[in-house]
Amino acid sequence: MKIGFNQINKHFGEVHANADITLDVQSGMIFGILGENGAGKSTLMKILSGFIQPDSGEIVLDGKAVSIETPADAIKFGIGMLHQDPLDFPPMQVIDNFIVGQRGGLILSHKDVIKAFRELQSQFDFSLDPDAYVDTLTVGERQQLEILRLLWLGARVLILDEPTTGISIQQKEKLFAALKVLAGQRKTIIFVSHKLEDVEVLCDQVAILRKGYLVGQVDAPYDTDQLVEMMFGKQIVLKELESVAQDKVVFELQDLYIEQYPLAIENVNFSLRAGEVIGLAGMEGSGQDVVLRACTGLLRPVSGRVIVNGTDLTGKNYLEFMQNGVAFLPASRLEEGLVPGLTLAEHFTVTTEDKQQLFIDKAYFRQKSEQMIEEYHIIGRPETPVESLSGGNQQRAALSLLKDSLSIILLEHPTRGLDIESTIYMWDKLKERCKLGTSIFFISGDLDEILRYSDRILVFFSGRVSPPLDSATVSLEQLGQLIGGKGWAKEFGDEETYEASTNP
Amino acid sequence: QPAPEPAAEVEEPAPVEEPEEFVFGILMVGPYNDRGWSQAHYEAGEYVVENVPGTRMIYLDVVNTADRPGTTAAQLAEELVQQGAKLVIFNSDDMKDDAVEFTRNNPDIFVIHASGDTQWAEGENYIPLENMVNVMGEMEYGKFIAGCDAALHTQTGSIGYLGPLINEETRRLTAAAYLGAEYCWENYLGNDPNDLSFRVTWIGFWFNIPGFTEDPSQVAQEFINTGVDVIISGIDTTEALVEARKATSEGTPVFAIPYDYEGACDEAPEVCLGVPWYNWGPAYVRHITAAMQGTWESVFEWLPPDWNDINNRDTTAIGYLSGPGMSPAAQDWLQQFIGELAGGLNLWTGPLNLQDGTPWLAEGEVATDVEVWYLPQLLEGMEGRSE
Amino acid sequence: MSGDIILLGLAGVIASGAPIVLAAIGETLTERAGVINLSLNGTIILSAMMGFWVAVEFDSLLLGFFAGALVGALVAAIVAFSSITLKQSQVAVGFILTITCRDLAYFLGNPIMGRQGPIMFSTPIPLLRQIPIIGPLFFQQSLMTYFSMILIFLAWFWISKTRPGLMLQGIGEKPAAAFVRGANVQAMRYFYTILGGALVGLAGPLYTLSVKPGWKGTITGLDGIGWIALAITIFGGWNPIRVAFGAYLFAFLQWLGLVLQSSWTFIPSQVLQVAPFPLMILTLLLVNLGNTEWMDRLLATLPDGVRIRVKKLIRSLRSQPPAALGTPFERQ
Amino acid sequence: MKQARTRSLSILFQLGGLILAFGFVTLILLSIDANPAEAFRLIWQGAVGNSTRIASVFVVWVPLVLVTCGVLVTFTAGLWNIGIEGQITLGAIFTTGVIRLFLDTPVHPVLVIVLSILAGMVGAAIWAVLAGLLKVFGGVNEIFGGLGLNFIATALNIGLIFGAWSRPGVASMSGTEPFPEAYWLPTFQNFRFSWYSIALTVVGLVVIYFLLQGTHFGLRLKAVGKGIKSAFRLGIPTWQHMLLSFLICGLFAGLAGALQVVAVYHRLIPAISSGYGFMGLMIGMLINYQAIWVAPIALFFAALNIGGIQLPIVMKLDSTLTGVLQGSLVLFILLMQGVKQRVLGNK
Ligand SMILES: Nc1ncnc2c1ncn2[C@@H]1O[C@H](COP(=O)(O)OP(=O)(O)OP(=O)(O)O)[C@@H](O)[C@H]1O
Ligand SMILES: Nc1ncnc2c1ncn2[C@@H]1O[C@H](COP(=O)(O)OP(=O)(O)OP(=O)(O)O)[C@@H](O)[C@H]1O
Ligand SMILES: [Mg+2]
Ligand SMILES: [Mg+2]
Repeated sequence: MKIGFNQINKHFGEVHANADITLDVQSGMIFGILGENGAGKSTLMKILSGFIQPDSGEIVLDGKAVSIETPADAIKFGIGMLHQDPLDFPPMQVIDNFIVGQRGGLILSHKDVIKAFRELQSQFDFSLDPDAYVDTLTVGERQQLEILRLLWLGARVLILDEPTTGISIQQKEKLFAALKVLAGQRKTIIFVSHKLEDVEVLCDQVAILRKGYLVGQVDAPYDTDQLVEMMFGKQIVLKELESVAQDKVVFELQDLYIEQYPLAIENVNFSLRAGEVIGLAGMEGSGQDVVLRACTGLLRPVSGRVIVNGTDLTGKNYLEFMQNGVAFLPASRLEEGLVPGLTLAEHFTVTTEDKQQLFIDKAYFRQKSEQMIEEYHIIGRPETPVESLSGGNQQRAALSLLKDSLSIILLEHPTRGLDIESTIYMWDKLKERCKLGTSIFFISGDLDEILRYSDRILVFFSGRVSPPLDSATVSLEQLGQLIGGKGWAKEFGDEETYEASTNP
Repeated sequence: QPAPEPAAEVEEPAPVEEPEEFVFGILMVGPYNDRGWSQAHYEAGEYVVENVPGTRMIYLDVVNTADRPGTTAAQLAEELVQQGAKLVIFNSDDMKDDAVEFTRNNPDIFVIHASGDTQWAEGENYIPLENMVNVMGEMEYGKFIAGCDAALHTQTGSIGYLGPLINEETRRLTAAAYLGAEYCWENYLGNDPNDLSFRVTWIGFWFNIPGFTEDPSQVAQEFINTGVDVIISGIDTTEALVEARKATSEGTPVFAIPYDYEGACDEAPEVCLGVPWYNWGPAYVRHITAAMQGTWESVFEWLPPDWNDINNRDTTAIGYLSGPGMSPAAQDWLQQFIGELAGGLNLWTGPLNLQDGTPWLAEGEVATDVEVWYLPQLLEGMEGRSE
Repeated sequence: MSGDIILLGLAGVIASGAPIVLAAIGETLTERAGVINLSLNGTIILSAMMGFWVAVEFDSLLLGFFAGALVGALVAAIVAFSSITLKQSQVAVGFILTITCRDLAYFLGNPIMGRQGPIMFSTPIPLLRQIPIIGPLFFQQSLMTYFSMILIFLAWFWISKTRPGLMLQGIGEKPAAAFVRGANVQAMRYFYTILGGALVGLAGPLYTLSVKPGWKGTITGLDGIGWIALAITIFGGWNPIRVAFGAYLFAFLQWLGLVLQSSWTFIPSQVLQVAPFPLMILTLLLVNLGNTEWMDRLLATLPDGVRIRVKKLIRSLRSQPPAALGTPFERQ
Repeated sequence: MKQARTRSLSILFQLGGLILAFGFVTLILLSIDANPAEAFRLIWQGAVGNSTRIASVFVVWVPLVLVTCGVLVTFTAGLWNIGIEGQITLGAIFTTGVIRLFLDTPVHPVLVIVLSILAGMVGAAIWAVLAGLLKVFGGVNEIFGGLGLNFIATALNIGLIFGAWSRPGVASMSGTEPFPEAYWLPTFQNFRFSWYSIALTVVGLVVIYFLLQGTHFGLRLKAVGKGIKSAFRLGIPTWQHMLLSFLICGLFAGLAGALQVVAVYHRLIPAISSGYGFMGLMIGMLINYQAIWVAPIALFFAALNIGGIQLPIVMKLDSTLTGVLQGSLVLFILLMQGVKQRVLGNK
C-alpha cells in the first residue's frame, strides 16, 4: 500500500515535534526513517498508526485522504505499529496477548488459534511458546510476538520503531530476514531508527528527520558521512579515549551466587581497579542488571562476597553501599532516578550532605543548584520540576546529583535514548571522574558503546557470566556472537551448553 | 447563665406565645419514629400536649455519641433549654451520667429521667437531686405475659429470646419472660416443664452493627432452623417479627413478640402474638403538671400496670396488646393469667435458682424490688449466656 | 446439632452472603478495569434506602431493586467522571462519596423509617430442591440469591474465558496496550465502573427487601457492610471465585459466632464477629509475601532444594492487583 | 502576570465548587420542601448563637485539627492513613487504661492525666506503626490494613466497655464509669472546652506547619510521597520515613483520642473516635494538603457539626444534612479542580 504524509504538524507544548512533513512511501519497500533523539520519528509514526492526532495535515493511503482517529482505524486500514517500548501485557500468556484485540466469537477457543499461531511463526522461524508468560520473554521475543500479532490482524503496512534496541545479533538477523520476506509479499515496512548501520543494511530508501523537520530523502546505497551530516547538521568527530585505570583494586566480587527468577547466576568472580571502566554486555534479561543490582546492595546474593575498598558489604543494603562511595544511576530516570514533582533545587537539597540542620537554608541550596545547572549545562531553572526536563537534561541532572568523591559508579544504559552529542557529553563527565580514581561499571545494549568506552568487558548470556575480556582484543562480531550464546566453548574452553546453563 | 437571647426569638415559630406556655423537651436515644422505645416516649410527649393545656413539646432524637459525634446528652439538654424548655426528659438509662450532670448544673430546670435509678433511695446508684424524677414501667409484668403468650402458642415447645446486650435490666426482663412461659406451660397447658426449652441469644447491642454484633436476622433464622416457633424480642429493632413473617409465608409457622411500642406489631401483624408496651404518657402528665403547679417532688417510680385495664392509655404504665396472630383459645388463658397477676400472683417467688444452680430464692421466699432489679444471672432452666 | 439444621444454617449463610457477593463482584469488575470505587459503604446504604423507598411507594420489589441499581450506577458514574474524565484521585473521590452518600441516605430516609415494605421470599426450585444436601443448600433461596450465585460464575467466565473479558484484563493491566489493540479504554472504564456500581447498588435493596427487611435509619445495621465488601474484593485477589469464597466465609463466621455463643462461653462473641478483618490482613500478607524483600533474605538462608520449592509456593499464592489500578489513562 | 491570572482563576473555580455544594444542598432541602435559607441561618445561629455554642464548636475543633495535622503528614508521604479512626480509638483506650490503673492510688491526678495522655499518644502510634509495618514489610496496602485495624480497634473498644471495663452490672452504651472530677482536664468556667486542649492543639498546628514547610525531614517525606523508588535511589531511607510518618500521625491521633477522654467525655465510650478521623481526611483533601488552612477549615466543619443540632429541634430535619453539606463541599471543590486543570490544560 502506498502511504502519503501531507503537511503533518504536531506540537507538544513548546516542542514542534513534526513540522509540516510531506513524505511518500511506496508499497513493497523497506523504508527507513532516520533521526537523532527527539527528531520526531516516533511522533510521526504514532500519527500514522492513529495513536496520536496531528494538529494539522492528512494521511493519504493509495491516493485517498483518510482520517485515522484511533489505532483501531489504523488496523482497519491495515496499518500496524510496533512501538518503541513494547505495548503488551507482561502478566498474560503469549497466546492471550496474541488474541487480545482480534475480532471473533465471544468465547475464547485457544486451540485453533494456537495452531494458527504456530503456523504463522514457522514462516519466520520464530519459536515462541504460546503458553509462556510474556514477562519471561526477552525484548526480542516480545517484538516477534507483536509482529506476528500485527500480521495476524492483516497488517499490510508494518511500522517498527527502533526495533533493534536491546535485542541479540541473532534476533536482529531473524528480524531482518523476516522483514525482507514481508517486503517480498508486497507489504510496506517502515523502519525507524537512529542506528545508521541498521538502516544501511536494510532499507531501500531513507528519510531523515531533524528537530521535527524532514531534511531529506536518500536511496540506497548510502554515504554514511552524508547521513550523519543530515541527522546532526554537522560532522561528529569522536576523539580518542585513553584508559586511566590504576592498579589499586577498589571493588571485588567473590563467588557471587544470585537468584532472580527465572535466572540463577553462579560463581561470579571479578575485581575492579580504580579508574577502570567495565562494560556489561548481553541482551536484556541475561543477568547483567541482576549482577549490577547485587553490586549496589539492591539485591541480596544468596552466597558469595561483595567487597568495596576492602570492606565486606555483603548483605548490606543500598544505603550502606552509598555511604561507602557506591553510586547507582538506573535506566528509567523518572521511575528510579529523579522524583517527579520535585524541583531541581529540591533534588539538590535532598541529596547534599552539608547544611543538614533542622530547617532548610533555602537561599543556600538555590545558589548551589544554580551552580550545578551551570556546571552540567542543564537546560532548566532551580524551580523547574524535573519531569518537565527533556530526556537528555534529566540524565544530566541525574549525573549532577552524584556525590563528588565516589569509588564506583554503576550505570544502567547511561545513554539510552540520548543522541550522540549528549552521549559524548555524558562520557566526558564520567571519564573526568575516572581520572580522579572513580571506576565505572555500566550496562549497555549498544555494543559500540561497550567496545568504545570500556577497558574490560563482561559478557552475559542467560545467567552465565564470561571472564573479563580485554576490550582492545575483542571485535564487534565476537561480542555479538557471545551475547547471542554462540562460541562460548571456543572462547572460554568449557563445554557448557545453553541448556546446561539455564536454571530450572 | 446565657439567656435564650437572639437565638430564641428568631427560632421561636411565628404564633404569639401565651405567657404561661410551659415548654418541655425530650431527648431520645433513638430515632423519634423508630417504632420502638423512643417512639413510645415521643407519643407520650404528644399525649401530654393533648392533655395538659399550655404545654409545648420540643425534642431531639438519636441522642447518642455515635450519631451526634462530639456532643453529650447534657450539652444537648442545654440546647433544649435554650429553646425555652423548663423541663427535660432523658429517655435512656445510657444518659444517666449526663442527666445527673445536667440536673446538677440546672437546678431551676425539672428533669425526668426515664428508666433511671438515681433517685431510688434503696438503689445502688442513689444520688439525691431535688429537681429530678425517675420513672420506669414495671415491664417485668409485660414480659411475664409475653412469656406466657409464647408458651401458649409454641407447638414445638421451644421459645427463643432475642436479647440485646447483657446487663441487669436485660437479664431481669429475660428472666421474667421465662417465668411467665414456665407458669402458663405448666399450669394452663399442664405440660412437663422439662419439655419447654427457653433459649436466649444475645446480639451484643440494642441493634445490629455489622462487624461487631451478631446479626439479629441470622439469630432469628437460627432460632427458626432449630425448631423455635415463637421468638420474643428484647432488642430495639424488629428482625424477629420480620423473620417470623418470612418463615411463615415460606411454610413454617412462626410467631414473634416485639417490644416497647404499642404499634410494633404493624410491621408484620399476621405473625405478631402481641406486644408488651410502655405507656409513659400518664406518668409524664402527672410530673409535668406537678412541675407547672409547683407540687414537684423528687421520686423514683417503678410503675406496675393498671390492673383494671392494662391497656388503658390514660392510666396504665405498661400494657400488653394482643396481636392479630393470637389464637382465641390462648386469648382466654392470657386473660386468666393477667387476672391472676392482678390478683397478686408474684412469679418472683421461690424456689428459684440462678442459672449456675446457686439458690436465689428459697421455697416461698419473695424477691425484693432490689433483688429483682439487680438480678445477677439468668435463672436455672434458661439456656444462654448470663455474662 | 443435627445435619439438616446445619444445612439450614448454611443455606442461611449463602443467603446472607448474597449481598456481599453482589457488591464484591461488582467492585471486582470495576477494579479489573483499573478503577477503584471506594464508595461502596455509602452506595450500599443509599441504594438500600432508595430501593426500599421505591419498593414501598410502588409496592414493587422489581422497581425497588431497579432503583437500587440505578443509585449504584449513578454514584459510580460520579467516580468514573471525576477520575477518568477529570483525572482526580479515585481514592479521594470514592472516599468522599462513601461518607456523603451515607449521610444523604440517613437524611432522606428519615420519613420512611419503620414502614412495612414488600419482602422477597424464597422461591424453591421444584425438582432440584429434592436433591439431598445440594437441594436445601442451594435451591431453596430467593431469586436474588440465585442471581448472586449465577453472577459468580458469569463474572469469572466473562473475565477469564471471553474475548471482551480478556480485553478487560488488558485495560486494567496496561491501558495503552489495550488502546493500540483497538479498545476504547475510557469508554470501557466508564462501562465497567457503572456496571460494577449497579451491582453494588443491588446489594442495598437485597438487604432492605430480603436479607434484613425494612429501613430503620442509622440502626438498620448496614453501616460497615460496604467496607467489608471492599475488603473481600482484595481478599479475593480480583478473582470472582475467590471473592465469592471470601463473602461466604464472612457470612459463615457470623453464623458460627451465634451458634457457638452459648457453647463457647470462653471467647467473647465479638471475636468471631470481627474475625474476618484480621483474616483479611493475614491473607493480604500471605499473597504479598512473594513481593517483600525481607522474604528473599529469609529464603536466602534456606538450603537450595527447600528454597526453590518455597519460592514456587509463594509465587503461586501471590495475587497481583491489575497493574494500572487507580491510574488514569490518557492518549498523548 | 500569568501566575496571578491562574491564581485568580483557581480561586474562581473554588468559589464555583462552594456555590455548587450549597446549591446541591439547597436543592435537597427544596425537594423535601424545607426552607433552605431558614436551615442555613439556623446552622449559623446554632454554631455562633451564644458563648456556650461557640465553646462546643471548639470542643469539636480540637480533635479535628489534631487529626488533620496527623493525616497531612501521612498524605505528604503519599500514604492514605484510613486507619486513623482506629488510631484515635486506641489512643482513647490507652488513656483510659492508664487512668484506671492509677485511679485509687496516691499518685497525683495531674501526673496521672499527663501520663495517660502520653500513653494515649503511644498507644495510637503503635496502632499506626502497625499499619505502617503491614504496608512496608507485608506489602499490605495501608487503606485495607488500616480498614481492618479500624474494625479491630472498635471491636476491642466495645469489648472493653461491655466486658472487662464495664460498669458494675450495667454494661451500657454510655461507656465506662466516669472518672472522678480530679481526673478531668479542667474546663474553662462552666464551658465544655479546656484551654489546655486548645493550647496543645495550637502547638500541634505550629509543629506540623514548620515540619512540612521548612524542614529537611518534611522535604524528604515529600520526596518519598512523590516517587518512592527514586527517593530511595537518591539515598533517602524510605521505609523508615514511611514508618515515621505513620508514627507522627499516630501521635496526633492519639492526642486527639486522649483529649476526647480526659477533656470531653471523662470516660471511654463506644463511639470515642466520633468519625473525626474520616472527617480529618476529608479536610486534608479539601485544603489540598496545605497545613496553613487546617485551622480555619476545621473550624468551619466543627461549626457545621454543632450548628446542625438546631435542624431537628427547630425544623424537624435530620442533622445528617450537615454531613451532606461537608461531603458535597469537598467533592465539588475537588471536581472543580479537575475542571480547572482541563480548562487551563496544566497537569
Ligand atoms: N507525549 C509527549 N509529551 C510531550 N512532548 C513529547 C511527547 N512525545 C514526544 N514529545 C517530544 O516531541 C519530540 C519528538 O519526540 P519523538 O519521540 O517523536 O522523538 P524520536 O525521534 O522518536 O526520538 P527517539 O529517537 O529518542 O525516540 C521530542 O522533543 C519529545 O520530547
Ligand atoms: N472449570 C472451573 N470450575 C470452577 N472453578 C474454576 C474452573 N477453572 C478455574 N477455576 C477457578 O476460577 C478462578 C479463575 O480462573 P482463571 O485462572 O482462569 O482466572 P483468571 O482471570 O485467568 O485469573 P488469572 O488471570 O490470575 O490467571 C481460579 O480461582 C480457578 O481456581
Ligand atoms: Mg522514538
Ligand atoms: Mg489466567
